[in-house]
Amino acid sequence: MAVMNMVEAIRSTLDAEMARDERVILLGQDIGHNGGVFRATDGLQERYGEDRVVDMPLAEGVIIGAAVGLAASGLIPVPELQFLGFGSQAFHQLEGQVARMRFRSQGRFGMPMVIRAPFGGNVRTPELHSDAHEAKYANSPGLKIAMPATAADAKGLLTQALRDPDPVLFCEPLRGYRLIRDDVPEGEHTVPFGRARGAREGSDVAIVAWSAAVVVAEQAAELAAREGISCGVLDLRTLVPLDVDALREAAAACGRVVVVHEAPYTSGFGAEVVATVQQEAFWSLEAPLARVTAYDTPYPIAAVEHQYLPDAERVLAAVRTAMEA
Amino acid sequence: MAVMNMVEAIRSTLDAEMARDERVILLGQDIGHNGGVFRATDGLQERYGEDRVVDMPLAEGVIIGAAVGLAASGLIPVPELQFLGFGSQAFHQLEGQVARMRFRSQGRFGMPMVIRAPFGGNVRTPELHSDAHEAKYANSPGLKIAMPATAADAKGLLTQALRDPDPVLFCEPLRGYRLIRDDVPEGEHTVPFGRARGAREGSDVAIVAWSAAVVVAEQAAELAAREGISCGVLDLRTLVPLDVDALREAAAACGRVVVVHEAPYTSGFGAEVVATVQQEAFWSLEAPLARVTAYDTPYPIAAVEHQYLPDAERVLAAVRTAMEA
Amino acid sequence: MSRRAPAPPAPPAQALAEPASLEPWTLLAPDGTLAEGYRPSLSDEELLAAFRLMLLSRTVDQRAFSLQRQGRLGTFSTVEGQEASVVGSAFALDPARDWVVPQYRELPAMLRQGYPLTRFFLYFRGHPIGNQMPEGVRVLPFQISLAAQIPHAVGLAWGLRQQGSDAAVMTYFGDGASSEGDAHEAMNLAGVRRAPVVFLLQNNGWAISTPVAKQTAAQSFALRAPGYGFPGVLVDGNDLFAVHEAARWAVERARAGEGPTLIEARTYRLGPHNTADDPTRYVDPDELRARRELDPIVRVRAYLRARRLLSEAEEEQLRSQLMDEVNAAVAEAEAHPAADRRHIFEHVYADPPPRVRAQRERATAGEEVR
Amino acid sequence: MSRRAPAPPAPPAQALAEPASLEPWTLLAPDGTLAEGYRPSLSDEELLAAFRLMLLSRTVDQRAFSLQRQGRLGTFSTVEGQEASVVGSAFALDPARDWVVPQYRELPAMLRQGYPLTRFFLYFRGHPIGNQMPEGVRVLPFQISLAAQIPHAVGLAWGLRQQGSDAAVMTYFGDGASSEGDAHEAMNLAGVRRAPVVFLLQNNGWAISTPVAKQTAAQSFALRAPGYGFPGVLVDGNDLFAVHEAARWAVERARAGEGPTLIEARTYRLGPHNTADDPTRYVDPDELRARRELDPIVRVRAYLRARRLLSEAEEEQLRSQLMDEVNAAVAEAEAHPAADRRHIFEHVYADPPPRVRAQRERATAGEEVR
Ligand SMILES: Cc1ncc(C[n+]2csc(CCOP(=O)(O)OP(=O)(O)O)c2C)c(N)n1
Ligand SMILES: Cc1ncc(C[n+]2csc(CCOP(=O)(O)OP(=O)(O)O)c2C)c(N)n1
Ligand SMILES: [Mg+2]
Ligand SMILES: [Mg+2]
Repeated sequence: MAVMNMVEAIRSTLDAEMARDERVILLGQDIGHNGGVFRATDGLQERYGEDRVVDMPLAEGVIIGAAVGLAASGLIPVPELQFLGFGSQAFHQLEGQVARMRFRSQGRFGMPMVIRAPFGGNVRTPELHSDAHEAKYANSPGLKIAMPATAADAKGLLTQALRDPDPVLFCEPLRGYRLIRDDVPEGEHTVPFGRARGAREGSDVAIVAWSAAVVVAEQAAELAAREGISCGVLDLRTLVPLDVDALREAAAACGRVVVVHEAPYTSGFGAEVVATVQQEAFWSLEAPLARVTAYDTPYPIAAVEHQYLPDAERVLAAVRTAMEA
Repeated sequence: MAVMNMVEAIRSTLDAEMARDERVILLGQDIGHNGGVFRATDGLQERYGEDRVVDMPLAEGVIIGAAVGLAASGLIPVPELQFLGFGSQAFHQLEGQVARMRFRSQGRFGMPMVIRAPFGGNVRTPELHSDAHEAKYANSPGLKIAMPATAADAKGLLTQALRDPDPVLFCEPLRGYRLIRDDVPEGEHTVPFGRARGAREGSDVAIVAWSAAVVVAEQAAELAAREGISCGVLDLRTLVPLDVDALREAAAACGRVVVVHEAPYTSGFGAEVVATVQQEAFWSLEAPLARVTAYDTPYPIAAVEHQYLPDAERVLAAVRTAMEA
Repeated sequence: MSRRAPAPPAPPAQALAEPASLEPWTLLAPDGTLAEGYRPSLSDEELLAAFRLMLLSRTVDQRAFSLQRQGRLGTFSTVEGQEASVVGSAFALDPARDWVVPQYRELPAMLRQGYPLTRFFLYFRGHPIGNQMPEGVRVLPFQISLAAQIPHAVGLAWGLRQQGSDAAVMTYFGDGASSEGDAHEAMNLAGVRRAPVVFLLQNNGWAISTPVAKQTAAQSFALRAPGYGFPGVLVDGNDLFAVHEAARWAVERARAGEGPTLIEARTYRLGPHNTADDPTRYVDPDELRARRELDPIVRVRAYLRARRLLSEAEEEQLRSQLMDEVNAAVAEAEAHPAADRRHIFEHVYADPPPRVRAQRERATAGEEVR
Repeated sequence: MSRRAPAPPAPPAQALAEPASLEPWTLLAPDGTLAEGYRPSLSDEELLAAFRLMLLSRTVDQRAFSLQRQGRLGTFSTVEGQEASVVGSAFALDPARDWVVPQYRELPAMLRQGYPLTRFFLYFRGHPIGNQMPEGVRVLPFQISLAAQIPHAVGLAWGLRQQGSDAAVMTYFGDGASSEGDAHEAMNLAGVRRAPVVFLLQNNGWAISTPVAKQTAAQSFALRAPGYGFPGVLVDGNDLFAVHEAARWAVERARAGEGPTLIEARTYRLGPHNTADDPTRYVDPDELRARRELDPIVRVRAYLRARRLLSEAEEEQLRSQLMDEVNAAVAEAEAHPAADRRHIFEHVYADPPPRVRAQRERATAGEEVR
């Protein structure tokens, strides 16, 4: 075990997997000589050369589109979107090509590939840099989506993703790059997809979250505990595949569920969680499932972003409401 | 009143609004001389000239992106995506630009604009032409989304959209272009956004749908009636704004709700409907809310698409399950 | 707002740089005669094989069209008129190492790479197996999303080269597709990485009903290439020899590590956009008639006759052979077990996640999926 | 596989067409002397105004940089080194009818159009009003999504013309942004529609840490223009006069209905990409030193001094004026009421749908949003 922050966990995992499998090749904007704008790939070009850590022209469409061809050629590309928000420039390649190539070719061309993409708010980035777009990709069959909330999971899920025969959108919480620090297992460490992590035990309300929102959920659980409300926190870790069993069990155990995420409310992935839980655990529910999310407005400018994103207070309010129901 | 099919209703509405307001200008692939690949704009270029019905180069990004500038110049652009599936090529312009320009400019540049986009299955189109992407746009604040299921609503909602100061994604069901025929009010006819249509009264199960899935819902209701189950059908008409009141009332009236849509299951807009209904009508529910949708797989090739999309039998099965709960 | 230079100078505009030639390169005249001093690189055997493939393509078009009209085949797009462009370029490839990355109108190039004709009919009957290239066939699937394949071709070329291969990748796209951002991003990247890729832009005059004059104001698509740092070539796309020589040159450049080439093959779509299209709405009949005169098959035939490489009787025999071949493929496709519900769920993921597995189980058990 | 022509012919490649000049057009030498026979179109008053704006821009850069370091301003990007390129081009516009469609590094062009400097500071303090152009200011908002503004500029130009205006639209973007599909799609459309737009590509050598050599293999971005059917111009972007004359020519073409122009202004980013960037990781210090020698402000100053249009003392006075102006704007911005929760909900829709309204009510009442 070694205490690492998330960006260190990611960097060291990329390093280890590149050493292990020469087919792994990184591509993205500013990832080479500059080591990435967040230093997630720092030192890797020096170690593995310009052919394996490739600075790309400023065009997300072809960063993803070329990755399709690289995968077809037998490599395992790891394209980086400098920010998930700019994945929209490559949306046609992601949902229409990457996600469907195995299906389209009836198995001839699998797309082993990890698309790394920082996202998330409260770090005062300019417009469009913070957007949480996971729900759009979750409605795009053929992709898997990993959203680690701890440094250990960042390592475990990234390792898993790099060895997965299918494309994985790997979303990294900007706010957590340096702030999230925890014990990361040394050596080989994988976390299987589709297994949520019980981040906290609790019996009254289950708070479901992913990525940096898990931290908010934990803070809220802490506040709730002071009021005598026992909140569990379930970290989904991957949205696709979704750990339906864990959701069912959490709902069954508590009867009350609050989902927290950074994306806008309407048609966010919270809706999927709620819909799934009520399907699976209808008879156990004692209160309406609540969603604490960003609002149905575009991600705002820095001065007010902390009021836009869900915080522990808002989650706590939803927890209280659930308890009163 | 005149009986029209949906494409006729759309064409005549465009015609009427172009005559009424010179600022309305159409742009898209093959919409001019050819009158659109589905003839939705047939004859309009002859009537309004090449400056108001504009054949565009084959590039969805700039069809939408230019519309932003046209709107800023004072016009009311009506860009057509030849198929909603190719909106992915313009996703960055749609979610990042069209949807946010009013907000970004703090009201200086509103984006009056209607993005017309045929979509939907069971018409044996090639890959990517049938995809139902509405959920992705519903998670993109700043857009409105209209999805008519009748010719009359096509007219009413399109007229409304063309007069709306904000951008509207107007999705037209391919399958309905010729098959959906009904009485269309003559003269001025608008349908306000955010008001669902009670397509059928019923007391046991409320089936919620939009666009061509409404037809499937109605068929299922008919089959259910033969079994003595009384199904209401609620046609949402617009997803954003969402008629939360109508959903609450339908759920309260029946206690059982089934949502039907053509998009994949996970993170489809059905999840939003379920999540909203359980929030609003939790105490009225007598059974888990069910979603009958396409599967979590890419839209398949023609030979099996009818087995991929929800049909009346599958909806009926969900209705029965709801009744048994 | 006072003193003004009487004639402010005009900057030296790059557009003023007139390209070497904006006339398409031609080696085989419409009457079947060769350009002065030109000796084809294609051997007589190869030439006959190319002609055979052109005829096969035309035969497939005709047969498939009538099958479509009988409801035995779905909507598809014919190659008619573009056979020289597709076949001439494909013959520059070595199917044992080079790749084809198609759009959807390049069947003969796919066939030459080893794609079985039966799968073509299966695909357009709506069977997913039709888009599965057998192992060893170096072709990516049909691409319906216009221009989306061009970045794939660049990545493929780059990846192959990086793994030590000297393969070239030829990607096809239309005048319409060239307007997509993907085309630009891909060509620019190819220039930067000197990827061994040939961009074979078939300018057939139309994108459905949109004439090329509404697609771009450029005098030739080949002029795009200097903006990416590699050569562009404009060829007569109805001239098998010119297309072939240009493609050959480009493939050799690619193999030699000299990077990409853009070829505009200027040809003409003689048929409708696809079987659902009615070109009489927008194609001038006089223009069409004039273009029919330039049928690329007629041109090669004239050359073959002049060189006595293929008599009328031999061609007649060849045609009937080809018709048999096509009929056999149709019969095989029609005898193929129909696609069923399982095809919805197979090959979505290497190992389907539980939710997809549950959906499959319920669907195939005839039960409801929740 | 037998007879081969000994030397198969090479096709006439369009790249072989050497452009008129790949040297940037220069009118003002680094030592402040004018090119032989050149008489500036800018009057002396205009020239002084342009120089003032260049200095203002530099002053803002310095002040804002230090405010950022003190935590009084968010991350922003300086213009330093590119003042000739931005100001020279902006001075070709008539703010009463022409438009600027910016990326994010063209503050002086926005100021000249009437954007209040206070709003700049508000924007980078994170206040949304900073991106609101006052009525009558013909500027679109700052664009963070690279190249996304280029299609907007084309649509705007087209729309204005269609409504009878003779306005020109100048859109700015970087060497990095030029690689995006949006840049291509927009330029191609502009060619087809002969839209009155000027594409002002500022090649400042870098896209964050990515040097232009990794951005494209093209010898000049100006070579892209012939591929869209309009002229491209390569100018020395550190030369106020050359940029201005090229932009003027392009604006006049636009007004006259002759269509778009692409101008590559070859300049250099002297500062970091933005205040969060550490260019010492990737910029060669020798190169930077050499580039500093070509500071566009120094060059204009030399000319002004030689022509005795502005003495050292006058400039000193001007500088202190500008500093006052900047300080006043900073003070005004800092005195501005802070943004609050309501700014999350305002201007999303003209008339917010019930759900957004409910969210706003609950949020502003301090209640939970469900
Ligand atoms: C991204 C995208 N947009 C629109 C379409 C619809 N569409 C299919 S074919 C076609 C025209 C294609 O023209 P071109 O690229 O010249 O190819 P051609 O059919 O002439 O071979 C269009 C617009 C599509 N398939 N993909
Ligand atoms: C679509 C998009 N992708 C990535 C980014 C992140 N990013 C911000 S600035 C920048 C470099 C821009 O370079 P260039 O266009 O040359 O402009 P410059 O900063 O040099 O003025 C990048 C990659 C972005 N803002 N938008
Ligand atoms: Mg074409
Ligand atoms: Mg730059």
